[in-house]
Amino acid sequence: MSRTVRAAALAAVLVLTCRGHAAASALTPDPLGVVATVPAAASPHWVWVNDVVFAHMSDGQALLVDGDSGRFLGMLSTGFAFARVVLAKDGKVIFSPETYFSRGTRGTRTDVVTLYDPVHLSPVGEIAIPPKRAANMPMMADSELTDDGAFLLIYNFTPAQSITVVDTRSRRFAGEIETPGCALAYPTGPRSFFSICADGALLDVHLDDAGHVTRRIHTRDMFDVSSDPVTEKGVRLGSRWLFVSYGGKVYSVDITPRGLEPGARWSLVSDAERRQNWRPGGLQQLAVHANPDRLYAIMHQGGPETHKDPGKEVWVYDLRRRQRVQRIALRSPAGSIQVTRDDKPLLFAAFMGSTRLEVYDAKSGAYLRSVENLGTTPTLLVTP
Amino acid sequence: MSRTVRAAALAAVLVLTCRGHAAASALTPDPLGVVATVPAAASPHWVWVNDVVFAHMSDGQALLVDGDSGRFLGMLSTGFAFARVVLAKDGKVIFSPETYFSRGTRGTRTDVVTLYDPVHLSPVGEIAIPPKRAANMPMMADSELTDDGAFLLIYNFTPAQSITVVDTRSRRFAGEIETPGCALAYPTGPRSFFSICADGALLDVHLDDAGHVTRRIHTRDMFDVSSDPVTEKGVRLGSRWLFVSYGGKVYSVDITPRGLEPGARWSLVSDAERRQNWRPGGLQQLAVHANPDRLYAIMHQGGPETHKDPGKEVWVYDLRRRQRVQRIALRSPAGSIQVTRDDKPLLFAAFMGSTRLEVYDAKSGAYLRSVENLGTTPTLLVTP
Amino acid sequence: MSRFDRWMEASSRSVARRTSRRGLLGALGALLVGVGVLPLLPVARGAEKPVKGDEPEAGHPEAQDPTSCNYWRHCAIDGFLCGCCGGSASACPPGTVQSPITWVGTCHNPADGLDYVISYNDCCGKSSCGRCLCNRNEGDMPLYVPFRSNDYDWCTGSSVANIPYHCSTARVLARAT
Amino acid sequence: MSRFDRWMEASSRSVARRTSRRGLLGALGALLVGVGVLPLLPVARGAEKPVKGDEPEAGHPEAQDPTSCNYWRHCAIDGFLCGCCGGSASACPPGTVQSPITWVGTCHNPADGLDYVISYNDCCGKSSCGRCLCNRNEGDMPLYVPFRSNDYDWCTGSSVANIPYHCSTARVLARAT
Repeated sequence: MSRTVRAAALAAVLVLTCRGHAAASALTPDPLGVVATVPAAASPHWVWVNDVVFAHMSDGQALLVDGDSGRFLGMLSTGFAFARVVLAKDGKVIFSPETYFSRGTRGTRTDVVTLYDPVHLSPVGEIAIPPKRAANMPMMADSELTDDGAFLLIYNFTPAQSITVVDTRSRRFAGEIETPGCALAYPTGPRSFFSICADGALLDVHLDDAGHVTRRIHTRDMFDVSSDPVTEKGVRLGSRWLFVSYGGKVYSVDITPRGLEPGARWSLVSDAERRQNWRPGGLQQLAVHANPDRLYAIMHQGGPETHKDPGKEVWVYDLRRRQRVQRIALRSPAGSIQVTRDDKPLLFAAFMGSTRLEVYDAKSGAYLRSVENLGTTPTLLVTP
Repeated sequence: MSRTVRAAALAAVLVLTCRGHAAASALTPDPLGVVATVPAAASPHWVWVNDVVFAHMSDGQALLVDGDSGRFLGMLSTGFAFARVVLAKDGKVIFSPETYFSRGTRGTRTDVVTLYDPVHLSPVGEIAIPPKRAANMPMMADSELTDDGAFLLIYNFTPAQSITVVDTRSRRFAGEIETPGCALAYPTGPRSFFSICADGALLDVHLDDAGHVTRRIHTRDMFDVSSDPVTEKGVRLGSRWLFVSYGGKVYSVDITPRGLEPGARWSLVSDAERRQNWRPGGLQQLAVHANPDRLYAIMHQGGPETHKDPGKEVWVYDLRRRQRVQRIALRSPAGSIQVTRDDKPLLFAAFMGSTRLEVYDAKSGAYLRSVENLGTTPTLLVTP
Repeated sequence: MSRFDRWMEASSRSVARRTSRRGLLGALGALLVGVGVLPLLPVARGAEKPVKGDEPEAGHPEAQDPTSCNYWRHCAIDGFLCGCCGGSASACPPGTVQSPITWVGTCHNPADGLDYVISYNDCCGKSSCGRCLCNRNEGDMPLYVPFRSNDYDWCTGSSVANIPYHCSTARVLARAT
Repeated sequence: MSRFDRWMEASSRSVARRTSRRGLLGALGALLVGVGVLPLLPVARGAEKPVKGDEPEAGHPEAQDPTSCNYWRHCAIDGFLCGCCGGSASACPPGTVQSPITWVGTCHNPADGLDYVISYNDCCGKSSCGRCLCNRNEGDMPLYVPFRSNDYDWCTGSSVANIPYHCSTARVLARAT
């Protein structure tokens, strides 16, 4: 018997011996192999903090935090140039578009959608997709589900632009839709989405139940690309997608029976505020909440090229009256915000240059708590 | 022609147009695709700063720095739980034992020795080895070359202990040597090495030209394991391996025609210094230089369990007289030191908790320069 | 030398220092996660005085807080506390695998005045947790005495999740005798 | 608000600030590498005032230092300067591949008073260089205008080394007209 095995055996004996004594001791032995699980019923106050880990992009992560307790519930390791997790509508599975290389940063590239069990936070399946996933600053529209959750849409950039369609029911790659000149995926129904085109128009795409294209309309120009472009950081509230320009102009894209139509245009900033250089900024700079319809925007003062800078204020707007109803002062500059969907919503605030998540009462704006040491470069905040 | 392709074409046209104008401009266009190379003749003052990247262990790195200029010359991406690069004796290739997983932190494990071209710092070959590489705090003895460079020895821990033998001439896996109860590899000749055993004895292993074991001797106990164990951080000077205990006792293992023999024992610290709690500490806490024979040790004041703490002093010893001849005060605490092999040697100092490399004159102890922002958790320093 | 000086001198070391210093820990937080000070990181190790007989500390409230580096069971732990990572002092976070083989230490429980054999089983199969780093070094031996060494990544012992390390548990095995 | 306050308020932002502040940059160094503020990281972007017409800065000596974020060619760069990574302002470090496709910006050279078209080609195939982070945002457009957007990892354009990003170059393509 080898010395190592003997050593192991000795250890074993020691354990047994000790267990013998354990009975006599105040504390009983802890069992081996106990692994915690996450409650099956997700709290509306949970948040997934996605981290691209910029300095070491092969090690992307998604961290699950309970906004009420500030507890770290668990995490997922999600590969190279990670954007974000996508939560199934029924909460029964987590979709994660991931990229891996056979030698870490070189070798064969493999793209997959990994399916994770939300209770055990472990992989339960993997769907092979074309190795074309866009590698960019993480955006929500990099991957979205259609309204009924039947299809997962993933933006590709090689630099040819297209959308990978994954059937979440059969858990198979359903096909690829070319979107030349148009980027990202913004769902508009159970079988439709649009991409934003370089000329400010939208590509309105409709699918059949197999995920294949039935109709594609190149709309008239919706946005002013040349002078004051809208960011790609749109947020959806019901039948409306809201986009905001570098300068703070709000553009609504309305989903109507007649197709996609430009809605009301208004501004986040008054003329006076504009003169004071107030503007929206950040990565995930907008959030919404229904009942009542509210828009949350990260604001800061800076020049025209600061459209990605973090801000220390969140301005809250009544979307019916299109008026600001609140200014929330943050404790730290935020580049990403998210608001939970429930009736006692929390406002989460994070920033890539920090590892702190701050939690506020989304209605009163009151600071509630901070969670420290979350990842290295937190990007997108995703709530159930 | 797709819109994207058109866009690309437009860009191309723009380029052409511009090149047209370029002639008229003060600056001429920079060519595309120029890639720098590293001088073929390595300077003795270069150092490889190995980084296990503790927070993101899938992204290990080795960074090459010129100690004279402080210039960052280039780097290698070296995979999971990386220990260090091993430089071929002829300087013509760099060996890097590496580990990869098919899904970053999960999936199929693959261990290889990657061969890098030292001029282009790119992979030129790969040798498959058993997926058994030890994952531990990086130690020089995790992987070493035999004296003639014919065999690369790699320590395995699964937790069964063994040594993987790679033939560097045929660039093939030559075999595996079981070293039950004994750890790491300390070369003692062109066809021999020893491992340190848990009982304080050595396993003295001799190989044939195929890398297979011809003789294995389990020596008498060389070290006092129970009361004051030597660290595994030994350094070699000619026919001697020097080990230092937690308390600062020096043990010499002499390579003699009669085999491995214990050499003189002496202490790095005087009784007075011992009373003041002076002791060696750090990860790569020892370094040596020949002509004259010098031993460098990182020293600090602390209790018996501080044997891995960094120190702010390097004490220098004359190995012939076994006396301290110098105390070098460092600017920052160091956990790793290395001394170059030339006649105007540099002393490099680094620390896992910092990203700074400090450079000193190894003879005068004078501070020369610092190199900032080197990796995230620098571990072992390797010089040509 | 003031505590703060000591911290300036070797920041990472301070992390494991048993004397509570939330302020510094807070300030260090980002940097720590940042520079990736990790379980195996020895700079913090041994900065600990033994819990046993460490009278001014024995009654320390944190000695009974499983998410504290000062928790009595952690006298020789080396890594991220699983209690801060979705697990507990003895259970692994969701989706990780507890490595069955590891090294054992002996810690003194000030609450009942008894010594216990503690098994430091790593939780494995995901990238580093990165939270509640705790490095303490009592009785740590070199790599050539494996079952007494905390310089190994003990996820090595897990055939399922070999070798990615996530966090560390501190299981009571038994009363030490 | 003092510069230091501003720094405290959004440390990362300061990095790219063209006003030279070696001290802070030094202090930030470890943290930056640590928290992995990276090429694509937008927090620093746009903190820049345009070089052009930025009179107090135009004569800045760093405007002619290729390893400085203030180098005139870097007016819209987004990443680690290859000159600090073993390459140069226009050449890639050893062992990396220069991505042929990327986005172009226009910068003003205070030395000759001319505007130039600058191509920001990424060097690819290794992990992040991590040194000399420089984020400047002039003329940056959203992702739906790819060839004007620095939010893409342009290593995407390299069939050989797709997609791992290492550092960024700033090649003079031609005089802008």
